[in-house]
Order: sequence, then C-alpha cells, then structure tokens
Amino acid sequence: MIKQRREVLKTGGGLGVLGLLAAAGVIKPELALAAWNEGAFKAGTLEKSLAALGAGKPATSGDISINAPDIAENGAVVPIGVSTTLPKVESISILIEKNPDALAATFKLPEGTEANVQTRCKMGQTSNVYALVKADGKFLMAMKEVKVTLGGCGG
Amino acid sequence: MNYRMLSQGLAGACLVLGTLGAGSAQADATTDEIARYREMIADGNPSELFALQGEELWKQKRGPRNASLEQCDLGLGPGVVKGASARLPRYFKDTGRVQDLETRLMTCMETLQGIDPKTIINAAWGKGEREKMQAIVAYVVTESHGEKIDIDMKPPQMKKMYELGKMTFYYRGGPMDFSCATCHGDKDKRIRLQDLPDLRTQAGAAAGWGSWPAYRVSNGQFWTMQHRLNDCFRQQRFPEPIYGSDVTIALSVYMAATGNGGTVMTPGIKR
Amino acid sequence: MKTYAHTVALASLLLACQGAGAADAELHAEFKAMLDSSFKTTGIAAKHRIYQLDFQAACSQAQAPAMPVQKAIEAEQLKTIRYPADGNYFGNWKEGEKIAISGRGLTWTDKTPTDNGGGCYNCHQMSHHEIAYGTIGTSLLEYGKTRGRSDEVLRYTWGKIWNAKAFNACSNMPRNGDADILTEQQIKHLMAYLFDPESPVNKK
Amino acid sequence: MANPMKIRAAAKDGVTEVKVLMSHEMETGQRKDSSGNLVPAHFITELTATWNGKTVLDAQFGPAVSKNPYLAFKFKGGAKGDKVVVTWKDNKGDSRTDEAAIA
Repeated sequence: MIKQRREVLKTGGGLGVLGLLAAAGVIKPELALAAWNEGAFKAGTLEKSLAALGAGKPATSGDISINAPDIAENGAVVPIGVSTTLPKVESISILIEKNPDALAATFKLPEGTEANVQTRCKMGQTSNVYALVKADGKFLMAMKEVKVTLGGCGG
Repeated sequence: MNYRMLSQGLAGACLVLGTLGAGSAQADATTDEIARYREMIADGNPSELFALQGEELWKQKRGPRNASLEQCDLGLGPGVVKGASARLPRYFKDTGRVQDLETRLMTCMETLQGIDPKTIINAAWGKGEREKMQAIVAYVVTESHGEKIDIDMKPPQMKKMYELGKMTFYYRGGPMDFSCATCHGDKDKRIRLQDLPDLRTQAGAAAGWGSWPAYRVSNGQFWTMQHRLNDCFRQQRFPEPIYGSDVTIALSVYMAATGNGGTVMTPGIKR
Repeated sequence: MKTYAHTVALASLLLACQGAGAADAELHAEFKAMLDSSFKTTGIAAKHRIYQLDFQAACSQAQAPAMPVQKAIEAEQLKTIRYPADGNYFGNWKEGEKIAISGRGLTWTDKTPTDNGGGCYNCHQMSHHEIAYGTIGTSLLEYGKTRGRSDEVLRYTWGKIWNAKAFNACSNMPRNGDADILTEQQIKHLMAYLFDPESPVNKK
Repeated sequence: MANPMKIRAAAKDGVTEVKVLMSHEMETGQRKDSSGNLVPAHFITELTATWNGKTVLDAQFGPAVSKNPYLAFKFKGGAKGDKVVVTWKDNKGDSRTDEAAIA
C-alpha cells in the first residue's frame, strides 16, 4: 500500500495527483494527509516553507502560544510546545527561521485532539521560532526567540 | 599530605589562598532560564529507551553459557536489582574487591554468562558488549531512582579506596595542570553555563553522584558513570583511564561516600 | 617539550616535609601504583601525563601549600615567561575571540598537539554579548577599558596568560605559553581581544 | 530493526494525555563523521497515533526534530485500558509500531 502510494507520487508528479485520487475516493483522505510533504520540508527559508505549506503570509495571532525556553542550554534538544485557544484547529506546524530548512514538524489534528502539542527540535543557532496554526481554514502565526548557547568545557 | 604538614608547621607564615578571583556575584536571569530549560526536558527522559533495552538484556539468555543475568548479585543478593545501585560501590567478599556497578556487572557477565570482561574493557563506547553494558546500567540505575545513597564505609577496603579517591581528586597533572578539584573544588561555580557541583561537600557530591548515569542531550547518548569519569579525565587532559580501573573505583567511592544520604536521581538528563 | 628543573631552594623546601609516617608512605606508594595501572596512552594523550611536575605535586592538596613554598614556585615560574620578541603585544581581536571561545585541544580525541583553543570562556566572563561564560575565574569584562594600556599592565597581562603560576602558585589557570598550549601569535590575538577598544570585551 | 518506543497514556477528566519517546538517530544528512564523510540523512518522516482504531494524531517530521524524538499531545475521550497505538516510518522505509494501554 505504502509503496504503491509512493509510486503514484513519483509518476504522478506530486500531491496534486494524490489529492485527485483522494477526491475520487480511491484512497482514504487520512492516508493522503500522511504522505510526507517533501516540498515543504525541503523548502529552505521560512518564506518558502510557508509558501510550500500554502500559508502565504499569515497574520500574527495572540491566541497562539509557544512554550519554549528563552535560552536553550543545548541546541540539539530545544523543547517546543504549541497551543492555541483558536477554534477548529486543523494543523499546527513548527518552523525555525535560521535552520537550513525552516519547517521542523507539522501536526494534523483530527477533531477531538486538543490544539496542544509538544516536541523537541534541533536549532543550529539562536533563532526565531514560529508556530503556524491552520484554524477554520485560515493560517495564523506566533513567534518567539530562542537563544542557543554554547556549553561544556570542550566545544 | 607532606605539604600540609609543612604548612601547619609554618602556620604563622601561611596564608591559605582562595585560588579563585572575587567576581562571583554573576547569578542572573540566564541561570533561571537555563533552570527552566532543564525542567522542560526532564519530563520525557530518553534514558527510558535505554532502560527498556537493558531490562531485555538482563533477562535474555546470552553468552557462551547461554544464561541470563537474573541471578546476578549486585550486593543485595542474587537477582535483587531494586535499590542495588544506590548502595554501590561496595566491597564484595567473593571477588575480594571494591566494585562499582559496571565492574560488578562485568563479574556477573563473566561468571554467569561466560562473557570475557576484555570484550567490554577494550570495546569503544556505544559498541559491542560495551553498548550492551550501557543499556543494562540504564535499567539497573532506574531501579534505584528515589532511593537514598547508602554506601557502606565500614570495610577497611572501602576506607582505603576513599583515601585513594580523595588523593586522586586533588591530583594535579597534565599539560593544563588540572585536577578534579580545579572545577569541582569550590562552591557556586560554573563552567560556561553549566553549574559545577562542589564535590567536596555532601550536597555537591550527592547532586553530582546522584544524577549520573544520565542521558546527554548534546549527543543523544546514555552515559554510565565510567563514561562520565572517562570524559572528565579527557577534559582534564589526562591520559585515558582504563575501563573499570582502580582510579575510577576510588573516585567513585570518594564521591558516593561524600554524598551519602543524598537522593538517587538516576537516570539523569544532562546537557 | 620542556623540562622543569626546579631550583635547589624549592627542592629543599619540599624535602623539609619528608617526616610523614610509614602509613602515609605506604598509601602514597599504593596511590602511585594505582595510577600506573589505571591509565593508558590514547592518541596524543600519553600515559606520562600522569607523572607530576614538582609544583603540580605541591598544589595537589585540599589546601594551598605554605607561603614560602608558593613564593618559591612563583619565582620559578616567573622565569619561564617569554615576552614578544618584536615588542608588539597585539594581534587581531577577532581571532582572539575565536581562541577565547574554543575549548579544544590536547585531549586524546584531538589529532595534533597544536591548534588549541584558549578555553577562556570556560572560566571567565569576557564580552558584552557572550552569555555562556564560566565563573571559576574573575570577570574580564571591559578589561582594557578599565585598566588602560600602560606598559606595566600589558606586561603583567601577557605574563599572566603565558604562565599564571608566576603570580599565583596554585592558580587554576593553565600555563598557556609555558606549556605550549597557545602560540605567541595566539596570545597576541588574545591580548588584542582584551585591550582593543573595538573588541566586544570593551565595546557594548 | 528499530528499537521499541516508550509510550505513556493517561486519562484524566475525559482527556487522555499521550507521551511518546522514540528510539531514532534523526540524522540530518549534514553532519560529518570522524573521517569527514557526510552521514546520510536518516530520520522519521511520519507518525500516526490511533485510539481504538481512530486516528488521534497525524504528524510529519523533518530532520530538525531531535534525536530520540519526544512527542506529547492530548485528545478527548479514552478510558482506562483502551489501547493507544503509535506507528512511525522513516525516510529509509523502516517503521515501528508500539502500543500502550491508557492508565
């Protein structure tokens, strides 16, 4: 099944075809969602990553909060949590501006799952961290700076 | 000790130097934020992943003798894992040696499973039997989480090891003239942003000894106490201590005994 | 590699305290044997590193040695300092910052015994912008700004970086020049980092 | 073969909190090994969590997610003893499924 989907992806030239297949009822929508969004994860800059996610230039929302430390003792593990009080949340994405590819993770939230996820990301250097939320069909965003420090006696 | 006698003899002329500078009032917001960072990563310690593998290895029949470690005596009787590492190192009559967790596990692996200790001593970190040892350690120390450090200092062999460990702690050498005490022999110091436990004191030794072995987020590895000490000596610019050698046991006894009564927080999670 | 021939004065001071009991001597012998059997050569970190220089031995107690011993050590170490041959103390502060930040060098995972960092930030606060600094040593923030650039200050600072034991026998600070940790050029870069008005040590 | 995950699921006041630790290198493809060669990228790309067969989370990771990934989320419902199943797949086609009973 998975192999077949990958083949469809390759020969068909991307998500468009997959979307069509989903629309035609050939595959279930939730499986279509699960295909890795290579375009977005390899988009590079923040701007290009947002574009690849179809988010354009999202407005800032005070209803989204990023739970991350101001200073991370080590860039290899930076705890990042995102939660929001916005209704009808469909997805949450975490983007790190100064990483080679900004998009770190994206979560699709089925109905009944709370808009509150936590994970840990690598940060090569001090950077702004963005939380992108799609709620009720609209993209909104919040930002927080996380400082990454050098540590240990060796380096 | 000879020099101490001299300084006592010359007490009138003797001024014990605080070897450090005066500027230490640098506690700031940075320290608080780092504390918050540590708190955030404490929930969800990947040491659990290693402990899971270690428990499997403990129960698995392995080695030339195709036996498990379930009859291993870590000091509380065959098969007793709970609380065992909180009471190590200790003197073992059957081997006639003071052993830490890892050297004791090597004894069990040799006697029960027929695994040659050399395959562990000479392996690289994270490779072969050494990697398996690391997982088993993760399992064993998880079973002492929350217990009190309880080192039996009555045997003369332990007292001797303590003295040797203390001498090691203050022993300066190598191209940078460092000893353990260079970094761990004063209160409220840090190296870069990392707090340095003052291992001379009960509280410091309990904090240091009690939070290793640990998962290290900087490299995603689980480090045993042998690994921790090995890297201390590396940063100290000393030659490499042989895995399980007496200098590592002596230092372990010095730290554990100094921290006696403190809480075991293993497995820890560290930078 | 250098050898350290200590003066008769220090040696005799150290000899003066050979009155320790037999139990002590036995423990010392055991300690030596333990070190011998516990360490091995790995990479550039040769086993002989466990054998101490005289002053290292004198500074290996919970307490610093008696003042006369310290003074003797300091006098010895002072002789090792080599000031810049061309009389110029300063390199490039930007290079100096890299050296101050890097804690690399001389471990068994380092490939060569050269190309080392100074590890200054391990122990010292130095600049206005680097928050990851240690507190084992004093803060060197605004070092040049507050001390000026008199010959005396420059000479002292150079000497302190070259061999801190010349000023404090049991200092925690490595003998950067004397023990071949840093080159003369690297120390010049560090001097520039400490004194240049444009360096973030002095400029906000 | 991939090592097991550690999954914790606990229900409280009608909400189940799930915490997952995965054993994975999460290689970015940009790191060099000790001999200077690039270590090929190897990371989890997709993760699905289900409760009683219903999808409760659908995540996609890039290589910027930390080694030995951690994930926590909450969903409405879930009773003691219900099964939460988590599956991940990585970019080399390896996968792993583990489950836990809600406590």
